[in-house]
Amino acid sequence: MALAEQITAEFPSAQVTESSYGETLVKVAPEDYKKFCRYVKEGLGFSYPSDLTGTDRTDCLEVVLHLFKMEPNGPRLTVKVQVDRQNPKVESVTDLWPGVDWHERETMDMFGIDFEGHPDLRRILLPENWQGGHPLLKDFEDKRPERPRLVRGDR
Amino acid sequence: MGVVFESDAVPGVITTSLAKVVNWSRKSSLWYMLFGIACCAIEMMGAGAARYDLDRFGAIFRASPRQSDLMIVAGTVNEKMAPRVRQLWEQMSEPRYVIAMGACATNGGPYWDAYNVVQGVDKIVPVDIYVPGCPPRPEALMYGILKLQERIDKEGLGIPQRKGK
Amino acid sequence: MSPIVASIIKGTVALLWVVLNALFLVWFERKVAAWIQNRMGPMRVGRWGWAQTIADGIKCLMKEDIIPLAADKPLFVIAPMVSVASAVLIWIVIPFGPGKSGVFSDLPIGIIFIAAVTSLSVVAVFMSGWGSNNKYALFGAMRGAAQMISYEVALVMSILGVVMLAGSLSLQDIITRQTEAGILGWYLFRQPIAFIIYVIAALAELNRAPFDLMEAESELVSGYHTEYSGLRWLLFMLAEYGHMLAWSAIAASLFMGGWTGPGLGALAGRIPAFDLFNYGIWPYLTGFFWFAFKTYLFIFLAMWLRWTLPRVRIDQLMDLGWKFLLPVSLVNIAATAVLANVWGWYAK
Amino acid sequence: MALTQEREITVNMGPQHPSTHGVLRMIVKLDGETVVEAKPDIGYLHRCFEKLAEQKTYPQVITFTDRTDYLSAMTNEWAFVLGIEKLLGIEVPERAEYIRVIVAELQRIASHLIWFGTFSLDLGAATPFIYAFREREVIYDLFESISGGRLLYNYFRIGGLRNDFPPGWKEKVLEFLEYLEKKALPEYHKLFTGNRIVEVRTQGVGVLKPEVAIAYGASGPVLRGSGVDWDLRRDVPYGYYHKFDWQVITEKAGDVFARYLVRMREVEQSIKIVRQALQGMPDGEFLGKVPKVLKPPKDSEFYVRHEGSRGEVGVYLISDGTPNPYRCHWRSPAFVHLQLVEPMAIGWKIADLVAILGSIDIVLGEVDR
Amino acid sequence: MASQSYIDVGMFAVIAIGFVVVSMWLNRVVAPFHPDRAKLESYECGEDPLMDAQINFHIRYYVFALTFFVFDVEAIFMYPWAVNFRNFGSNALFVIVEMFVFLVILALGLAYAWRKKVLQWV
Repeated sequence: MALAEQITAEFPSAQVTESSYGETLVKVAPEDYKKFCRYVKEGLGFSYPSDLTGTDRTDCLEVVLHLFKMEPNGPRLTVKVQVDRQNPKVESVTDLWPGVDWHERETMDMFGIDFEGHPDLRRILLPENWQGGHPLLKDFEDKRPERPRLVRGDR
Repeated sequence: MGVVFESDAVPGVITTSLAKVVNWSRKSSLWYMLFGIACCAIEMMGAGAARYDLDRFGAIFRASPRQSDLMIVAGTVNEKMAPRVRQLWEQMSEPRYVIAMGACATNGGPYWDAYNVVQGVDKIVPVDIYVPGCPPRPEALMYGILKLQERIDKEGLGIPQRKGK
Repeated sequence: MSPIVASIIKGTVALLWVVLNALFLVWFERKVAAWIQNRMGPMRVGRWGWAQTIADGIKCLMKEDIIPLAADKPLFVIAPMVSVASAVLIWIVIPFGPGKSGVFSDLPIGIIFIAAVTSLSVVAVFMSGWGSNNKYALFGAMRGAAQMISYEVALVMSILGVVMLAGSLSLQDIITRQTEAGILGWYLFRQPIAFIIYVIAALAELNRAPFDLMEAESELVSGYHTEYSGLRWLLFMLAEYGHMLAWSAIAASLFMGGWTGPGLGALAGRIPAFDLFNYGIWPYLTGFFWFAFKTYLFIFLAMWLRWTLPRVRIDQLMDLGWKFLLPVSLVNIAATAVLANVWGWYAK
Repeated sequence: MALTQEREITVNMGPQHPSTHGVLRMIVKLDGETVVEAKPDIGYLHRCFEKLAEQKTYPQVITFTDRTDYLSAMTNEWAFVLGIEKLLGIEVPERAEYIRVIVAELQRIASHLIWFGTFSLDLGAATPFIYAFREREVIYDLFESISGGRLLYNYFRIGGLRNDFPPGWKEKVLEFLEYLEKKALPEYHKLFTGNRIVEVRTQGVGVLKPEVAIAYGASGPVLRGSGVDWDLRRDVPYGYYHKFDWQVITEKAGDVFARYLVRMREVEQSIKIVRQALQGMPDGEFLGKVPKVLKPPKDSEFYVRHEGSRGEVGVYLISDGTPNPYRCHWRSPAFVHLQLVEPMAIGWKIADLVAILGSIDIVLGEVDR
Repeated sequence: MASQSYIDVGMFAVIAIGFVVVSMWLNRVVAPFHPDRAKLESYECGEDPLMDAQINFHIRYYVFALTFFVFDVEAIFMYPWAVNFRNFGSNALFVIVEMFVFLVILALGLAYAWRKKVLQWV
């Protein structure tokens, strides 16, 4: 409980819930996100960035950050920030945890979320010249044309 | 074939007996390119290792496509990989053969309806032998290689490597 | 017989010798590798796969030849020629049997000639690497050149000790001098340090593992011959195995008494009829047998090392050559000079 | 011929390159042979796992989890199954938990063995690779007899396992462990570990400092090779690992050799765990009570942390109350570790880059998913 | 006799090169030959080459080559001495000491190159 109280004391606007699996879920506003992350890392000591990814909630996009401390059975913190679906933008946290660099690139690739301040925000998994949009969005459609099958002698 | 055997000046007897020797040498020395893409590559490595030992068939791996005869496409080909597979195939010296190893290389396999996966490598390069399985056992790959050998055995000197030449 | 015809015959024999041995050695290497790795090696082409390399050769002959557009064409084409030429040329001075008839042409400058001709092989590597205009090939070529220059010095210095004891540059002389004192006269025992330096440096010159840096597969794909296909590549392989054979033969000649060894003629004292084996073609056959035996002993050693050891890094290789082998070989020369004067029989 | 004026040369390594372990592409800038810049370029094996998972039911996704990290399929299945079991609150029978530990540890051994083989190839030695495969084939046989698959198994079920051991399997495992411990591992050490060339090639090369490793989110043998005493099997417990007597292996140096040693010593620990698990295994069911259609509660989510062979596998599952996951995200250790290649490799030679890349043990199926 | 040796050397080289030329000609005659743009592109692991491979070498390579040159020439200087080593007779001590001086100079040169870090690979 102490963790949730600490967070609400510092960020009254953050919605803190405890899941039954011992996870502390924190929803923060996009403008508080970076500040909150800095507090979590420097104030609360969540030094281990396990994962950063996104979710398409159909009405908005969500960036999810899973953070842990390097201690046995330590607290589990999940930071969520919901961004506008039309103009998804959020600050990058690569300067806090360098390890989320590629996770942010992947999230950009898959959801089209723009991480402001990211050093090298390019597509990572899909080809650089990919035109089909962001595939993990729920309204994504595969519009590739059919390819003919080649047999021996074809060029 | 080179200039000589493409002309009609050479009698059939010579070309057929020559073809036998040539086919024998080609099928006995299928050097495959060291090129694994996904899960199937592990079974391909297994086929080259001690228990299955592709070297018995004269098949060894070469790292450079210039020196290899056989491309074993072992794994899923996706949109980013497809041009590279094509280029590697282009850079192999003729005659060149392709084995599509596993379900993914044959038709996309479990990933057939994914947005980024090419449904079979035969959309990119012409394939000679398809080996089913996910992943195929090394025995299956060896069977594929034996089938390819049979196929090479039936070839004449003038292999249709491409149209219009 | 006019000298030119004689030369042509000799040259053809040497070429055949190199080609046939290379064919055998490739098969042999695959079998040795298979044996070390619990495999069987080629099995399908002929009994025990004996015709494997022949099939490989015909296939390579029937394979398309590619010269990349970006390549420097003259260099690209000439490189295999230089490589093969150097592999054949070495054999001029290597004795197969006793006397003048046992060697193609016993040049009085034998060892210098060997040093000169083998350096040609690295020229070929450099030409091919630069001519390919491929980055992996270029790295292979640069490594090849650097590697060769690091090891050439140590190699030449190590042979110097042998020359001091033998008093001649001709290999035939060196061999006969060794046998004067029986098996203990072998320079393997009189020049052990030189021998070790020679083995290491020769492996490095041959680009055999652990020094196979210029075709390091895990780093440079195929190194200097990345762009070579089919027959041109095969010619490089031919030259490579030809060089391996030559270096092993030189090792056998310099350190292990070359073609000398007991023949059936040695039994003439006990069985008088065996005196026959001391005349005619027999001494040459015995000589050739021992020569081939000792040579293949070294070849097996090289293969054994190749399939056992990992590869060293290029700067470690250079360090070994310059900072260890070269000083040691200098010390070896000094020690030989002193020992030869203090300890009379040593130089006999 | 045109001579360019640059002295630095930019080289593509991959996607087809003997030492990129699949289809990784490294764009390497070299000054002479010294690495100035090494940028990994991935995505050549992106197979849309996360999108496909949204269209499949939960049990169907297990097939795809096999194929993410195809060298360590069993541990992946476990990670995924663990997540759904948490979401649904399913109890796993005791015997199934034991078998899970056994197959996961055997898988870890197999994965480390193949890593040893490919790593030795990276260093230029061909023979250890063949030896490692020789031993791995035995594990393949063992897995084949319990699941029917050699490489990809689909053996784990939500709430248990597909089937029990076949008769005689236990003895075969014990026999193999005996062989591995008494014959194979000493042989590897004799051939490779004590080799002077291996020592000079790996010691002091590619040092990773512990604080850097943590900041990047490194895990598994890479993290333990840097001296951080951290193993999810012990520290964020799952399964029955707490019942067995084993140690978390760490090495201080943080170089390539340390990562090598950690893996080789972990194999020994895994052997120990499997032995104990085989000994203490109770009789009973191998599959718990599971509803026919799996519908986790709406808007429930869970993030699993699981110690795979390569490090922390994270599975993030969101349910919307239907039989299909709403979102399934796969956090793979190799994806994270690949970011570390550049900081580790700068200033070293190209041969060291290959060794460093080998030492972090990437599997492209897992990196690209 | 000597002329025969020179003929041998020349002839061996001619035969070896001739072998290569003839086999390449045979290859051109019997093997397929269909060059095209994509096939003749430089190989770079399946990618298009990022830049030309023929670049300016690092200056260190030349230093290496020069060092080698010096040492190799010096090694050749020693060969006549080594060949006649057995025939020095009463002068032996003098000649050996003389060569020792030379060896020491060589070793000093090596030590100098070592210290100046010339022997460090790039």
